[in-house]
Parts: sequence; C-alpha cells; structure tokens
Amino acid sequence: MLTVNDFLFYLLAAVTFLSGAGVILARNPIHCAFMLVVSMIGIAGIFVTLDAYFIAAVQMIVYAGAVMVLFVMVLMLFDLKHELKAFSKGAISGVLKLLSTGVLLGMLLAYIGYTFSVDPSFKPVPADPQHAMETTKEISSLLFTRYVFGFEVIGVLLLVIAIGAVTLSRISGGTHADS
Amino acid sequence: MSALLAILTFALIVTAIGAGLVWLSSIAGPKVRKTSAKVMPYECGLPGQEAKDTKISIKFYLTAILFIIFDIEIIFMYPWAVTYFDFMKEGLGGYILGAMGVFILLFVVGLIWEVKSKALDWN
Amino acid sequence: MPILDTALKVGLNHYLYLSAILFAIGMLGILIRRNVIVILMCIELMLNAVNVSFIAFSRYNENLNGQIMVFFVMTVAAAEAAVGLALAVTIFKKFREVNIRFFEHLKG
Amino acid sequence: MGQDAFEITINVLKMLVIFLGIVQAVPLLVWLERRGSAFIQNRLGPNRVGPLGLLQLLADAVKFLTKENFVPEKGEWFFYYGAPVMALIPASLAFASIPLSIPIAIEPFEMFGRTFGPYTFIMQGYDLGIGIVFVLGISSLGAYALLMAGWGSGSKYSLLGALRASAQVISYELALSLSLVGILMVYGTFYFTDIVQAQAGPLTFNFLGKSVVIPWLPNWGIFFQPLGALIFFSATFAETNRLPFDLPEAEGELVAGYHTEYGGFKFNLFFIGEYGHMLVASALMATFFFGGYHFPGLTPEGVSAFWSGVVSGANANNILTSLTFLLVLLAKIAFFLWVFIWVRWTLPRFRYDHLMDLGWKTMLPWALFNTVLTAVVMFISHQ
Repeated sequence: MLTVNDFLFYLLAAVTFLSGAGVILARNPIHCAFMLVVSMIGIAGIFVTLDAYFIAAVQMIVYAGAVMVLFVMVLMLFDLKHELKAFSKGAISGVLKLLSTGVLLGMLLAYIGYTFSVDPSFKPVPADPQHAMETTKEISSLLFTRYVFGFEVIGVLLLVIAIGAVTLSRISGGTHADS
Repeated sequence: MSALLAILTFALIVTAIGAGLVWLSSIAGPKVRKTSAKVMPYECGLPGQEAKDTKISIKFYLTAILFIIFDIEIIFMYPWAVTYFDFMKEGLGGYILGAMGVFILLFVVGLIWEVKSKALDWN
Repeated sequence: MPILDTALKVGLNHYLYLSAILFAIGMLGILIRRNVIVILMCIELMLNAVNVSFIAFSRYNENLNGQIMVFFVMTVAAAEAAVGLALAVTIFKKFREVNIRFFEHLKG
Repeated sequence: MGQDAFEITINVLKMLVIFLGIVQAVPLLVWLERRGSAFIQNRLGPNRVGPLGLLQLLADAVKFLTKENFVPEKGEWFFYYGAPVMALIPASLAFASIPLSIPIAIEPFEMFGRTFGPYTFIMQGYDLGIGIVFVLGISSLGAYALLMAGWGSGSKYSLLGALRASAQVISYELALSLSLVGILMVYGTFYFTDIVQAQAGPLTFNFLGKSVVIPWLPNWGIFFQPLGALIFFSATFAETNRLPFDLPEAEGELVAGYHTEYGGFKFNLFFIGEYGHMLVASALMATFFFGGYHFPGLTPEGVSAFWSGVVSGANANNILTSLTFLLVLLAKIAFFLWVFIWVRWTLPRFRYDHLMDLGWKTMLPWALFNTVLTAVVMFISHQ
C-alpha cells in the first residue's frame, strides 16, 4: 500500500523525469526552457518530500524564479526561429552517444542497487509545521559557524560575477541586439 | 508532507477552474470564420510590419543577470535574519554581525559598481 | 504482493535512481544538442540531479551538511548560468551563431 | 491533509472557498475601483445596472464569457491559452498559505450515526513551516505568466511588453524581499502563525537590557520596522503592476503591453491574477506589520466569552470566535486594498527609466540600509 509520501514521490518523479526528457527532446529552445522550469519545480517538490523545506524554497526562488527567467528572456531576446537543426548530425556518433550515456546510467543504477540495499528506508520525522523552521535554524547556524568561510567566498564570487557579467555584455560594442 | 499534497491539490483546483473558464468562454463565444485581418498581430490597425532588424535592448537581459546575483545575496540574508537573535543570546552577536557585515560590504561594493558603470541606466 | 510492496516503498534508493536518471538525461542532452543555451540548461539539469542525491543522503543520515552543500551548489550554478549566458550572448551578438560546433573556431 | 473522509472533504472545500473567495473578490474590487475613482474624480461611475451599479460586474462577466476565442496567426496556442491560467496560480497559492484566523477546534460530534472528531481546522489552505519563503518562491513564478503571454501571442509588441513587465517585476522583487529581512530579524522566524502570535498584546520591546511596555499601543511590526513597511508596500505596487508602476500596461501611451492580443475571459483572468496579487500584498502587509488577525483589546478568550453568551455549544462558539478574527483580518486587507485604489487615482505614472532607477538605486539601497540599521539597533539594545 502506497503511503501519501510514496505517492507524492512517484508523482513528482514522473513529472521531473518527463519534463527532463522534454528538455533534451523539444526542438524549440523556448519549449526546452519551459520544460526545465517544470522540472525545477518538480525537484523543489522532491526536496519537500525529503523535509528540506528551506532548500526547496531556495530552489524555487533561485532556479525557477531567477535563473530560468534569465534563460527564457535570453531566448526570447534572440528569437532563434531560424535555428532549424536542434540535434547534432552523424548516425554513428549518435549511436555512440546514446550507448555511452546508457552505459553510464546502467553503471550508476547497478551501483546504487548493490550498494544501498541494506536498509534504505528513512527514519520518520515529526509532521509538525514548526519542525521545518527548526531545521532551517539548524542549517543557518551551521552555515554561519562551520561554513562561514564558504559563505564569505560566495560573497566574493557573486561580486566577481556581477562585475564580470556586466563587462562581458559590454564588449563587442553596442547595447542593442539584433533579433 | 501533507502540506505538499494540499499545495498540489490547490494548484490542481486553480488550474482546473482557470482552464475551465477559458474552455467555457470558447464554448459560449461566437464561432466566426477566421479572417486574415483578425488573426494578424494587433498593431493599431495598420498592416503588420515584420522589420528585419527589430532592436530589443539587451538591458532586459542585463537586468535579469543582476537580479540573479542580488537575489542570491538576499537569499543568504534570510537564514541569517532568523538566527540573528539566537546568536546574540549566545553572546555571539558581534561575530554574526561581522560575518554578515563583510557580506553586506561586498553587496554594497557590487551595487556601487553597477551604478557607477551605468549598467542600471535605462535612458 | 509483499515483494512489490517492498519495491514500491520509497527509500533512499528511489531518490538515488531518480538522481542518476536525471543526470543521464542531462548528459545525453549535452551530447546530442547543438544549441549552446540548451546545453547550459542541460548542465543545470545535471547539477539539480546531484542536488537531489545530496538532499536524499542528508535526510538518510540526518545530517544537515548536505543541505548546505546544495545551497552552495545552487549559488555557484546560478553564477555559472549567468556568466555562461553572458558569454553566449556576447558571441551571438558578434557572430550570430549559437551552434556549439561554431565555438570550436574561437581558439586563439 | 486529513485522516478521514470528513476532514479531507472539509479541507478541500476550504481550499475551494479560498480560491473562489479570491475570484469573487475581484468583481467587488473592480466595482469599488470604478465607483471609488468616480468619487475621487467627481463623477458617478457605473450606476445603471442594479443598485449602485453592483450588477454591472455580472453583466461584464457574461459579456466576457461570450467573446470569441481565437489564437493569433503567429502565436502558439499552448502558451497563448496557458498564460491566463498561469497568471492565477502564484497569487492564489500564496494567498492560501497565509493564516486568516485562529484555528477552529472541533469537539467530537455525532453525524450519520457515527462519531467524528476531534478535529483542528487551520484557517489557511495549508500550513507550511516556512511561510514567507514559500510565498516569495511561488510569487517568483509570476514572471512566467507575463513571458508566456508575450511569447504565445506571436506579436512583437506583446513580447516587448512582456520583457518590460518581467524586468520590472524582477527588479522590484529584490527590494521587496530585502525589505522583509528586517522584520524577520525582529521575529526570528519565517512561520506566519508565530509572527502573528508575536504581535498580540501591548507594545513590548527590550531597550538596553530593560523591558519597556507601552500599554496604549499594539505590539505591531510597523512600530519596529516603519521603513521596511514603507519599502515593502511600495514594492508591492510594482509587483502587482498597479499605478504608479503600471508600465507593463500603460494603455494610454503604449499599445497595451503583454496582453495586447488578449480579449474576453482570458483578459479577465489576467485581471483576476493582478487583483489576487493585491490581495496577497495586503494580507502580507497586515500579517507582518499590522498584527495579522489580532486587534487591540480582542483576545481569543474574550471573544469566546462574548459568543458563549449568544450561542450554546463549544463548536459553534469556536467557529464564531474564529470568524470574528477572520473579519478583523479582512477589514485590514480591505483597508490596504482601498489604499491601492486610492493611490492609483492620485499619483501619475512613472517613466520607465525613472521606474528602474527607483527600484535599483533608491529602494534597494534603502532596504539594505533598513537591514543594517535593524541589525545594529538590535545589537546595541541587546547589550
């Protein structure tokens, strides 16, 4: 008998898998981007089933709400209708690519199946809404004690990116893109 | 966990009612033959022009990039904000203030640089 | 059926399988697509797949370090997407090309 | 979601009521907006259909429903029809996560020959422990409705309008989320119920190690975060595309923005989404800065004691007590909605570059200043 949690996992996994497959199969890049948005939201749901509420919200805000908006805006800005060939050419190389990905996937699945078959079930957690906030506070105190150096490095990285991205978009002149 | 189920149910309700209303309006609306003038993009009644070199300012995309960067910096302030008082109660107020002080300083430097480099000017 | 019930009962393995499948999808996308922006999207998908396994292990071991790792991965991935897109846009503006094959000609 | 059929049914019904409440609030707000604007401009406004023109909206809805539906030539039908539906989702999902009143505790009772209960029904769609972060996450999906509409219409004016609108929305999202950091520092939680609980009673704060109580003021967030409240409320105007920030649909100057190609009920759904965002913004404003469902002098015990003189039975008493607090919150929401309408007919529209300058160069630095100020003041007053 499936519990609610199991049902949610299978539902979200199906959504994530199908939209993930859509990302690589859709011909129009805009469709790829919207498929990826659905995939990101599905993964945020997966995080919630794993009790990572804050990370799920960050996933929504950063990935679905910021990164993918940038992707969609760039694709709309450079209206790529003229790009007809979505996939790379070559039958032999195509077979090789599929084969190598299949081998990798098979190895990963077999490894997971053999290694983590001891007791893969999760320990139960309290189903109390307060629990999510407690976890968030624990994450936060870890972030600002053990990982405080990484946190500051992220600050530096973001500063560098902010300067670099603006400088990059400046070169080759002109503030307007031909569409 | 059940909250997630509730969210999905609610999203389903909203989508169903919204899509139902759109469908209902397509049922209730008149069925008129499409004419070429009707399905043309609306450009104030003039014949549509598909100019080859429509210029769209890359400012939009630059704004989106800067949005990502500052959004992440703000997201890092959220866990800090909720534990700020807890750290102070443990006597680590100066430490946590300093840790975020450096981060905010980097934020401010980035913001000042963007303003000075005119990346945020729109005219 | 008890065997089916055991197999369907969601545990760590299921999350890891999902993570592996998503990772493989992302990798396949990088191999077969030509558009550099779609390839960047596939990289995001692969990073997300890794995040799923991080969170799953974090939940399994009841250890929150994994969640912090995911927080950092997300940050760096977003930064990577920003710079990657800035590069792609710069090259597109100059050469009107987003095909990944074309980028090979950019050697110095 | 629930343990037995009764609880699940009530919870699903509750969600339906919340969503239909949002949808039903829109005609009333449109009526209020039209009558209110007429009042401000010394006109009469709609007054023909029904008393005070109230049935005008029913007539409008019927008219919207009987409009022709078609997809423009170069549009894509999925995005074209999906965008109005998508416009509903962020606002309604966010509104359903805000606690509207105190939970209703239902004692065991007999129905259909069975005993049900005891139950506790929360007065919100769902209770996530991370409240405000969820609202921010789900509202950040709002940009997709605009982009889908612009892309699906297949018209370059729609696309340009969509890009303008989403650039504006994401720019003000920064100031909006940063302005909330101060209030989160004060309460130390993301959880809405705790935030509302913390605002009950008279104004209490610590100053230099002493506890100060001001009995004639409520313990509302606005007294701790006046600047944060101001920035938050201004940013929500831009988020909801309302005047003076309604550049995405400057109907007088531009064509119409991202919904140029839309008509009939699909246009109406965008409208419902916009008013839904206003509802969320007003409810968040009330929850964070104006005590949520609390009002000075009203305690759950006091209200319960009042109702016990009117009705008998614990269940009816609990329900009426909860509804009383619901009314308090609704009154606060109505006040902020009126401010939205009032401002629309008072202030002129910004120019686009002024708008972006205001968001990035004025509101973002002030929100940052508010964060630093709050941190320093809390640090000093705790020493």
